[in-house]
Amino acid sequence: MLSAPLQKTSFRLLSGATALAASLSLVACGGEKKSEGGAFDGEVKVGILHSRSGTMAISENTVAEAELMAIDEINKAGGVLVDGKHLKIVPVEEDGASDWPTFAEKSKKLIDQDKVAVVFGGWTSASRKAMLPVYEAKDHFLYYPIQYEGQECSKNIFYSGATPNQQAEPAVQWLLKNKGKDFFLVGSDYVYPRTANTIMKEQLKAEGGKVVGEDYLPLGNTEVAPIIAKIKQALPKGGVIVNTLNGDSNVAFFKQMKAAGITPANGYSIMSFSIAEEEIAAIGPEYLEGTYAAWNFFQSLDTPASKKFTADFKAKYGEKRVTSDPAEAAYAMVYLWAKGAEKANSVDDNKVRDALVGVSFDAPEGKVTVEPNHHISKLVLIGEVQKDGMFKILENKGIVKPIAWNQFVPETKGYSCDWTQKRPDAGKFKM
Amino acid sequence: MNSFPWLKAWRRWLPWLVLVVAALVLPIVLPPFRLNLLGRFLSLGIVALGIDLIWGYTGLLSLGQGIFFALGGYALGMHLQLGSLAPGQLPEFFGLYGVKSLPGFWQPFTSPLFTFFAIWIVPALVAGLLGYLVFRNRIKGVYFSILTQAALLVFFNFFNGQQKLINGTNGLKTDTAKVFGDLVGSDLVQKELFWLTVVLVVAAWWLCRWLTKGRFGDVLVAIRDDEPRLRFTGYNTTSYKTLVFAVAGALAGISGALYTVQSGIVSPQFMAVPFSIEMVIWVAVGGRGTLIGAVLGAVLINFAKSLVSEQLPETWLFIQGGLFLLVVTALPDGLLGWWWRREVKP
Amino acid sequence: MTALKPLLELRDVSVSFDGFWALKELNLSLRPGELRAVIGPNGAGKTTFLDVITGKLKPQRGDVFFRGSSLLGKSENQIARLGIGRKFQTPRVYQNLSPRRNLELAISGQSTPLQLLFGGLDGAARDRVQHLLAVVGLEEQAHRLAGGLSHGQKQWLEIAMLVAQDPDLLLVDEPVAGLSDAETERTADLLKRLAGEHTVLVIEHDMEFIRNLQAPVTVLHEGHVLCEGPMEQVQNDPRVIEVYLGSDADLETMEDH
Amino acid sequence: MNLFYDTLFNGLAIGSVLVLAALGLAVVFGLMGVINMAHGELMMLGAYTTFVVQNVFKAVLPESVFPIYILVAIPFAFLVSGLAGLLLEKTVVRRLYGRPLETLLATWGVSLILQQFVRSVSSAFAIGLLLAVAIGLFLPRLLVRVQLAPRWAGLKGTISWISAGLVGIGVASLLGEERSLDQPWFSARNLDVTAPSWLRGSIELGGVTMPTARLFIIALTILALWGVTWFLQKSVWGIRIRAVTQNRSMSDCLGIPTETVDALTFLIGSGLAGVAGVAVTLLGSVGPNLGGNYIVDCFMVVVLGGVGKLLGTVLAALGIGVISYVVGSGSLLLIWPAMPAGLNELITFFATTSMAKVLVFALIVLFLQVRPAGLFPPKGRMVEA
Repeated sequence: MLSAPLQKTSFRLLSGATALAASLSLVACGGEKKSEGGAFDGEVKVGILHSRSGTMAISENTVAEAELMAIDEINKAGGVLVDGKHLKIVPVEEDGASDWPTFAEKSKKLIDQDKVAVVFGGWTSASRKAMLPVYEAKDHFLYYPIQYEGQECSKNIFYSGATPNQQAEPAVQWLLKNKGKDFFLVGSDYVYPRTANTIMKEQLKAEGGKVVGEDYLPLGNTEVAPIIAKIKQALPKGGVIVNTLNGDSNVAFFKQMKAAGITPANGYSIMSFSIAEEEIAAIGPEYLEGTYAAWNFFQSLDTPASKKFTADFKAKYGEKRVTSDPAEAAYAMVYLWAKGAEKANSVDDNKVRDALVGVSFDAPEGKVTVEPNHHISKLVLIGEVQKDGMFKILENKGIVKPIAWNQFVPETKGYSCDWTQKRPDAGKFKM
Repeated sequence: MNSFPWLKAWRRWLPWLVLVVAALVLPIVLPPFRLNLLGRFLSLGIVALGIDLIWGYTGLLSLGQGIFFALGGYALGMHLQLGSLAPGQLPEFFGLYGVKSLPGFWQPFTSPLFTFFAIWIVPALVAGLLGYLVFRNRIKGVYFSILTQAALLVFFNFFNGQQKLINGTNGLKTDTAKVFGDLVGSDLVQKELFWLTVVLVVAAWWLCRWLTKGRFGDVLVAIRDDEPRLRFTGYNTTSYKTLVFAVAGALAGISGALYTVQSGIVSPQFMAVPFSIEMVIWVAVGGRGTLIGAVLGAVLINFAKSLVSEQLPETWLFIQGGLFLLVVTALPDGLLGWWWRREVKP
Repeated sequence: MTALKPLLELRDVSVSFDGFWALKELNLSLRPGELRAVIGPNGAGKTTFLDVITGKLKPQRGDVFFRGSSLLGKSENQIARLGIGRKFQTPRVYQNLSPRRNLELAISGQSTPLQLLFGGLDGAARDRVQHLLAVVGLEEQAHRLAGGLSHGQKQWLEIAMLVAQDPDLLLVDEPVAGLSDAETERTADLLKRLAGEHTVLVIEHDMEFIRNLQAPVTVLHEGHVLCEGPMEQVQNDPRVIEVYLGSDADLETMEDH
Repeated sequence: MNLFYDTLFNGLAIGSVLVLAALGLAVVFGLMGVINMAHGELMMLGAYTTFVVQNVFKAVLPESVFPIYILVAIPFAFLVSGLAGLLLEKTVVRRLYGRPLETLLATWGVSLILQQFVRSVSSAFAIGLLLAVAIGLFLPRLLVRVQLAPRWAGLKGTISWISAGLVGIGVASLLGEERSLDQPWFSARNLDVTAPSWLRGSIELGGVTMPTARLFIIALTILALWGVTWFLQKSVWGIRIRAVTQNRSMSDCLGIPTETVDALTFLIGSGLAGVAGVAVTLLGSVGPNLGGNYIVDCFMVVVLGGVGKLLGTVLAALGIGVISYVVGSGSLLLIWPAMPAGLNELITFFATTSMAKVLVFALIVLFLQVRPAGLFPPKGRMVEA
């Protein structure tokens, strides 16, 4: 296989290539491979499975880049030290093509064909849900870096993004305390916004807020006028809007909200869960200034680790690039896996699984630790978008432990997940 | 060339040889992952056969075969979701949306027999109804294509948005369901499914051949060549078109069901607009009106896609776009048409 | 003569395209077994007139009767099943089928999908196809694709298809356009033979051909019947001469048309 | 009443985007019978042109003129998309006249290529591409004398294009070693097109909030409609275009250069797509997938409107706009709060943007049962050959 940077360049070089040319170039580049990596005692293959084409490529490219950057850093520092051997991490990249079944297919390929030790991948919950049965059936491992809706606790997935109690719930609490009680929920029409909104509705019921409206937009749809009309009907004098839109729809949403006068200046507090620095740059800070977001990492986080991460990322991928929470979570995830492997003294996935719980890493956001429910404890931040597209941190709630099964939703209330317990229902049991 | 009859025979039979080898030799040689891919691509050959029937023979370019493909997949997916449950239990995802009892239209899918029929009858009925409403009004040509595409988008929106009914975007997973005590995702069941696919591809091919070789097939070709003329001869072309569209729908449903169990998931992505247009290009590349070309095209292009996207995902769209241009400009009869072309001096 | 009920009757048929009246209160009737020629200058509404009979166009006003019952609201295929066959102006054969299969489709008394799938063609029908192929001289080409036939061969094939269909009423639109003189003569003979047993309506520009047919002539002009009668009478009708050529020309030059 | 005006304005606003987006498609389809599946991608090119114009204004010109960049972008977008369309017509569509289904597939192929093109294009890529096109056009002339077996002869063009492509790729790869040439121009990301501040606010009129961006689009739509109507009815070339539409061979005989007319029609249709592309930057995201978001809606407008008249397109688009808005926003519930429970539930079920689309399609299919050829069906003997 190609080494990562080479393969990366060849994507660009050969854009427009025919399959024939592609195979030729593979032969050509293949020759150079052997000249590097002499200092290692062996290799360990890992899968990188994100959408490099299609709608989601916009977001997932950055995540894949952050993962590749972590792999590079680990390799530069001598690779993974297992059993006294320095193993070089060799990423095998696959394209999920923004298509959930393709994610499942490529997972099978990485596991069966490439025999990777672990797969880092996914963005949308739908893609994770599509991959999950593959990893469970083959008892293999997926590391998933994106904040998500929770209500899941698989033995075969490590989740390095936020659960609702590390993002949505503190955000709602903060909004209730500082911004108002009337909430309008807007989201893309798929599992994450639907589930996240279900949770928030229960939370608002419990904590004295009120849901005045709820609407969903098909993924990729840009005609938001009906939603804006509903918001105006429901919140004529301002209020809280929680936005779980994903992808392209956000651009339309914010452009048209601004035009319709639903702005912070007019008494509307808008909180988004899928708008990070990267998205702000694409939408234009003018439209977003004064809105809020809850994340576990902001580029503006003022710590040495954060600054170093951003500086390294820019050095590697260009001055104009920005870092964001998903990139940070993906970056930390690779390190956590490497530390887990070193602790287990093996790259065997089941051994790493057992070793990984309790492993800590000084991530850009701070010290994160893998918890027994396969999620990680994370820093919770609430920020406000500034003119320059960066966030001003309004509140830092410190490190919060993850809760997989939501405690506001009646169906899952009282349930827990702990994979260190040797019980058959460790994934979901009554506390 | 006529002085070499064996050469002519070779030209005639090579494509068949390729398929037989693919079906008989590759299962022994290929590792499980690639074999699984081959099984899936062969099952796509069935939907391609349906497209060849309606487009290659009858001249109806449907850009909405994904609807029927997905319906077949969903029928089987629903059954598998229910099959591995204890009585009274609900598929897990319903819990996420607070659904307490099984929606009514799920009930019959507990029955394997009902599911067996639903896989092909439901898509056939939907296709038949849609076809009847459209053909009855003499809507044809690009209008028909665009309408089928719009119908596709509508079905996509509907399935994508109905979390509480059908698990929305996530689709239904099949790998962890059990058939005869084995996991659907296990190598054993997958291998069995491969052989089932081979058998069904042959059966579907045979059905299409039977439909096209006689006078019924002549009517289809006549509809493509000059439909009004045929009507003036006394044929109710609407019924022919509706019937053949329904047959293609049924084939798509079977194809979708086989594809679903071999991919481990059925999702609204099966109804994505580009996927249904891709199906058309499999047929065009293989060779319109050759039947076997449709299967060959489906397998070849999907393998190419799989290989290219492993190495250079960014180039696939260029290649695919180029293929569309190639088959309409330089290779109108597809690979087989080109391969079987008579060597005559122009 | 008048004792027989008309086979086909058009009563006050009017068709308008966006305000332009292609047919204006057209009246016409055909007796069973009659051979009738229809002529008229370009734009007289000849093809529209056939479109109305065969169900392709629905007239805004008026009615069409076939064997005493109205054809309005019936589809083309139903009308064809009732026994009205049509040959088109430009030859329309199924290009991607062989002449034999073209004829087999036309001859088939069976027209539903199930009949075609499960019923075969009987021996008599096969013989008839073979016979018709011989009549139009296409035995050699019986297995080539019809798209590769010459123009004349296509004309003949289409006429053969019409005959194969065995309708009571044959509507023949310019059957001899592009045919050689000998072929034209044979076509005229064929049509004359068909008349009697069948009713035949021929639209043609070729005056020599029409004279050969020895049939009564109906002249259409601007969507209505200008005059009717034997060829000689029509030829000398001043109104006909006027619409064809202006006032002072002679009808004979129409042959160059 | 307020609600009525609000509904009317919003329906009009949604509809006018559809009119603008579908106008070029309807012109090309109506006049040439060609469905251009790459229409959405031509809109995307218009939007990317807006992005480039915006950046040029930001970088080069004084800040005081920045607010008018959007006006400057309109003619540029028309040109860029129009020329792209012209190229498409000259190279692909021209060979396929009279084969509408093939044209549909070919233009879909082009749309895929255009999507990936904006993602991948870098300086090295562009140079390689230009070279490949030059060679591809030139090589067949050299090969004229080369005799091939008939089986291969038809593929001569393809083979030379593939070899030209390989040379282009080789050159692009070599140039790509230079990092500055290897930087993608746009990449797969969404681009930030920020409307000037005067298009970011809104006007209150009679209790209805009218976003200026929407008003701008409505005005632009009216202007485009007026322009197209004027061009087709009054200008020399417009009259020629209509003549060719009605009777191609006759026009040919009369000395109308039909090939030029085809090219011009396509150029105008594509250019209109570019203008629509400028307009949608005010509303939504600008990225490689922009076209796909609009194209199916445009098709629905064309199907519903029929091919005869532009008025059909306008009415169809406005109709779809108003219905989508009324259904999607659940306005019916506000007008009639006390409606029976069953109906209420039904309306709530459809009162999301995605379900509104489902309903609108169902209505269109029902409508086509009554008027199969759309609002304004073409009449006459040319309808069905």
